[in-house]
Amino acid sequence: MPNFIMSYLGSTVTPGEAGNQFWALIYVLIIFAGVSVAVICMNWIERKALAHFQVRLGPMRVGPHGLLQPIADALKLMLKEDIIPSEADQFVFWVAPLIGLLAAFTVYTVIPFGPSQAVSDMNIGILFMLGVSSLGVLGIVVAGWASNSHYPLIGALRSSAQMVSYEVAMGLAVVSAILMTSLNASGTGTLSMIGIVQAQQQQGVWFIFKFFPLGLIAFVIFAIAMVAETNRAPFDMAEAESELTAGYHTEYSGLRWSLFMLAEYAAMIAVSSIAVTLWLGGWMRPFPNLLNAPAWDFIFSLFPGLTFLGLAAIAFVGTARMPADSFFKIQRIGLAVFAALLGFIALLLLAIAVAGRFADASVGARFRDGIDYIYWFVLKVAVFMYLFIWYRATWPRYRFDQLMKIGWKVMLPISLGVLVVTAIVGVIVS
Amino acid sequence: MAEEVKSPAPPPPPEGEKKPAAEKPAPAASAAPAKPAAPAKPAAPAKPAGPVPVPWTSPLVEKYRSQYGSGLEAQTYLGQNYFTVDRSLIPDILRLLRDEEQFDYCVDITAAHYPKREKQFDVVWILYSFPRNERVRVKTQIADGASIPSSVSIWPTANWLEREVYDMFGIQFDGHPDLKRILLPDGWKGYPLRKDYGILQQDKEWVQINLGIESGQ
Amino acid sequence: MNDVSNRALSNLDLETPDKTYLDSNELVINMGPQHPATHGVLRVILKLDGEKVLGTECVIGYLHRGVEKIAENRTYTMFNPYVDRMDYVAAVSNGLGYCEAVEKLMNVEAPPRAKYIRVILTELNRIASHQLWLGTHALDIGAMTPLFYTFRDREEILKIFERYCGARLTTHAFRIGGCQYETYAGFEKDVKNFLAFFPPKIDEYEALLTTNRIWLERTKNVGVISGADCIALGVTGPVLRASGVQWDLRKAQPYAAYSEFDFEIPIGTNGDTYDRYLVRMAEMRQSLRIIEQAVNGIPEGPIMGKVPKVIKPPVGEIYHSIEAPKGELGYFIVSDGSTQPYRLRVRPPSFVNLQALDIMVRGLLVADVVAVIGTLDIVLGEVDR
Amino acid sequence: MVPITTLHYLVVAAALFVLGVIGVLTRRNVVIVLMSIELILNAVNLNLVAFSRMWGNLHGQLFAIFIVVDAAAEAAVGLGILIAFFRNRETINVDEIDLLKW
Amino acid sequence: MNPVMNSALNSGMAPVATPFFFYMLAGLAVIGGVLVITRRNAVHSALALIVTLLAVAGLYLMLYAPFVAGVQIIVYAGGIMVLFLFVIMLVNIERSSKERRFNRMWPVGLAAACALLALFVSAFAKGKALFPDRMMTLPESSNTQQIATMLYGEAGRMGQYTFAFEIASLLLLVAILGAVIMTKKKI
Repeated sequence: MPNFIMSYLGSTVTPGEAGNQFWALIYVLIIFAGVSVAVICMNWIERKALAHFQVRLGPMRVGPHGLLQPIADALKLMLKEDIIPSEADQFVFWVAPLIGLLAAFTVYTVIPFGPSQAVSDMNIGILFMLGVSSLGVLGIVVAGWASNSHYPLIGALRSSAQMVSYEVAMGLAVVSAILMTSLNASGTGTLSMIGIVQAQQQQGVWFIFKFFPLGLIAFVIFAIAMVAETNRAPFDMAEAESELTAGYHTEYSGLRWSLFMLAEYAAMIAVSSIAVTLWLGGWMRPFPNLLNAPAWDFIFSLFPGLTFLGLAAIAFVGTARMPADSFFKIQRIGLAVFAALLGFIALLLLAIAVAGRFADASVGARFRDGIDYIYWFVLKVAVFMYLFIWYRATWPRYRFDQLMKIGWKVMLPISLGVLVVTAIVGVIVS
Repeated sequence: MAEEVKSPAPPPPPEGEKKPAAEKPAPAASAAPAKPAAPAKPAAPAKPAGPVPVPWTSPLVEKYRSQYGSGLEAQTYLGQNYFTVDRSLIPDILRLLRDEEQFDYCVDITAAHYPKREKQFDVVWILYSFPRNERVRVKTQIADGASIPSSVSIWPTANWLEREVYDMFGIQFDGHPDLKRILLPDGWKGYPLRKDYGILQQDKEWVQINLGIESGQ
Repeated sequence: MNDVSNRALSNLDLETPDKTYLDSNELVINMGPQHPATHGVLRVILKLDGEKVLGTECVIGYLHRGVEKIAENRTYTMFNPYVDRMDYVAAVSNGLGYCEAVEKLMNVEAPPRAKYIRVILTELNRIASHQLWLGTHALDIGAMTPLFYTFRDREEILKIFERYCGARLTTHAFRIGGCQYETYAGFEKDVKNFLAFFPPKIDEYEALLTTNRIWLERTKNVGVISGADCIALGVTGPVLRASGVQWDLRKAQPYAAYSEFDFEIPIGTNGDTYDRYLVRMAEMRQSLRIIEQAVNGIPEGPIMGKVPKVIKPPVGEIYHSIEAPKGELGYFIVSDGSTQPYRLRVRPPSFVNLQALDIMVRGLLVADVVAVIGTLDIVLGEVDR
Repeated sequence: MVPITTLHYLVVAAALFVLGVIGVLTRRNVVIVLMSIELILNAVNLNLVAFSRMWGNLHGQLFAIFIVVDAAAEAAVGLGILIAFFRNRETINVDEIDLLKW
Repeated sequence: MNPVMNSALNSGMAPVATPFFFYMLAGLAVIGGVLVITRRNAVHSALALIVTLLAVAGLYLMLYAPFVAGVQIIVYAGGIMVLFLFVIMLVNIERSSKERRFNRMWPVGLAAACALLALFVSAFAKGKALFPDRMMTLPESSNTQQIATMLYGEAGRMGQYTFAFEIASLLLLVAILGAVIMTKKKI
């Protein structure tokens, strides 16, 4: 049995591909836990960032600077009464959030955090991703219908129409990115996500910068479509508080409602990680080909450690500035412990980076690379997350018909145009 | 026809003796009140009468007086001109004011209840003319239960204003597109702004039926 | 005359969709009275064809406290605080309207210093009211951030009110005949600080919204109403001015000390939600100009006119109106010589402006109904009295 | 465990096909009838892909894609007719749809 | 397409998981099918149909047709079923769910279906010998790649199905126009 476990460690292929169900299961659990933690952090970051946008402090009461607020929210939601409207359709009402969650999380099986760090490298990666993300619509549609009242019904109709129309634009933008993968020597593109990142590595350019305006336009189309796909920021017609009170999840409460929130945040992270994989060179560190001298490798490998060091420093400054009276004593200790933890992780990462630098071919090097891949990938996704919050703070909401007009009359033609022009330029170049 | 009414006869409750307003000459246009303000009541002791409505003379008034004769008086009180018009003239004089005299903005329609008078209600239109930057009031007196032609066709703003007057006083407006209560619940009985409607009075029955409580107090 | 009057304004007189196609999804939706976007307890019954609004009917009266009945049982001075509770957002201007009406009835003039103080406080209140309008209106359309900016700056004004008369919202700042309190020691300094503090803040709001693509998309050509319709429907205030009618009571029939200040009346061109937004933003700047001139030129002297202890105005009736932030706020007082008004009628701008909602919203979408209610800037305390 | 041969897939496809036919013949609600047709088309697709797997070429799979395209078109038009009809006659059970022109 | 799976299959002994997955997916598909035609409520049968579609997509994956599985999920489950749910909700036909589900002629329908089933069974029984016992090996390069070459042709040469593909797009255009014209209230 042990060799069944260890056998995979050496291989450079994703567990799914290597037919190693055990490691695939471990990867799935890691990703599921990782995404849930990310969702919890995202919840905290969103509330704090939004607050600071709006000249207020955000949650400060639960834990130092509200750090325990997400946990408090999770507990509150679990303890809250889970009301099911009387004439609602019991089964469908129960199944709707699960469909949404299923759709949001199955996309992660295909997302590569590293050349071999993905659950499985399906050769139809992108197709699978598009398919599963379209299932998300069903969850919302059915939820709206099951609540059996006017407002959720309208909310469900609206959000399904919105997601279907932006899915088309999103799909076409993705196709133009895939087209770029086939511009390598062998001329055969690939649908697999890892393949796409490797194509970007071989061509030495992130697809956002390839054929300068085209990659960027396709990226912008995808960025807009992904905001609409997850019902966020300017496109949050479905749960437009001022008209439809809360859209499709009006009748949900307690844990069931939190499943919807979990699904929404997970979908946000999933969609932005796809954008990162397709256009921003997935797990690659910036300028992989230009500055590939070992010295540069070392410098870039220090980044994870330095970021955690920075976070630890901020936390320490936080403890210092905390007011002195007794009420804050516990919070001060808590923050200090948190800062120490961050500092420890920072040192650990720096040690690995240094070890990796000097003992090149050893396991340490591969371990350091793994950390670097994940770090750069998560950093890029974090940038997207910040964008989501930024949109929400500044933009008012689109009206539903304007939203559809943009979806069909603006996004679709442009993404078709980009696809055709990319193809032409691709033929000319190769 | 309508007897000459100098000013709304003060209600019979013990008419307070005239509080001597500040010794300010009525700023009204005409210096000395044309008709001596011989209050029907015994002259107040030494304190001089406060400002009193004086007849308002202007070409506009002359034109209408010639046209409608006795059915119309024009007075001015503290610089604010107003017509007291007979109920029969109501729709056409308002239309005339709007079309010819450009009083295109009906500021307000309201009413007042004088239980002792034979014609209990005073209905008041406050009009304003944008081109002439001038305000005028048109008053008419109608008996309880009498109805009055609606002026919604003249100024659309009258729709809700008349609904409120109906809601508060029970005055019927003929020709109003949708005359029903606006502020009080539809099934409410009684018209609150009438003098005979007590301050604490409530439509107990409605409260019990709809709110399920014994009484609002 | 104008097209509005010949179209009988009966509620829900909808042009019924042609019967050939039975509309499968014609909904009648209740918006309110508990609804986040109706600025209080207003219930709007919307008849929808899919998303398009066919017609609306406003059901009001949930906040009716019978102010006019109470007035008949209170003396003139006792009734003064009630007036603040009507348009609780612009309490100071309600008080100004009422006190000036009674002063006119009693043929008394407030001393110049009181007039100046009144103008300063009313204009500050106008700014505060417009700030609250901007915050809630932007929130209804989806922009969350302006709400916090506007409320943070509104605090400064409320601090001045609190220092002057002890209350932030229902201020009861004026008395019949003048002002109750002399200005506190740092009054001029506070107002001058505010005059310096506020202009960059307005630029912040405008930076956030005026050129914001989605804001333009959501407000341009939404809830259009023509000048003629406004006049016919009795709509006044920023809504009327945004439709191009240059009319402001402070200029047309100056009261208090307005005749001594120079300021412009901002007007819009095509009477849509965006123009009303621009007009109100410009009005805030004009109010700053007025306050500046008033603070610099405030005369010395008494703050209370010669008004007897017990106010018994002579028999008679007068109508006096002022330019409240929402429009023309009028008081029609009939006095029978006693200490209590025989009949006190309040002409509330929000009540009459709300009547125009049906015209402005017809043919728009549900999301626009929310935007139009926001742009009408109605306060239910004043609508229901 | 006997290895899975093409025959297994054919049996499953046949089962789906029969279920679809039952749905079409016995149900009164037009939407359910349309869904049963989708079932039938799925059964056909499964057959095609099974044979394509058996013969080792891709023609079957390609044809399956064409059938999916056709199913999409058919569903769109079918539902279009349903809406038009429902809006007009307020009923969608199959027995009452007996007029060619209304 | 990964080499490991393929080589194991050639030796006729698929990895132990396959029969289990096959029976699970097949069972899911058939149960879903039964639910589709028996549920009283249209949305329930729509959900059941979605389950069937996903099960059949799983079967395609086992038949080494990942592209068809992807298309099936996107077009069928993601597109057509959303259309069905949309129509069911838009037209809110819940009123009719009170009426009888099956029409009066249901015994005849059932009898006809059973006859058809009998026909299938007999055909399979007779034709059992025709099927080669071993699955052929599928070509090496990735499935999507080949489908593309067959559809669009390669290096300038027209593929076998390019012409058919254009006609299919024409068919879709006609369908779109038809649907729009049918459902628009006032053109």
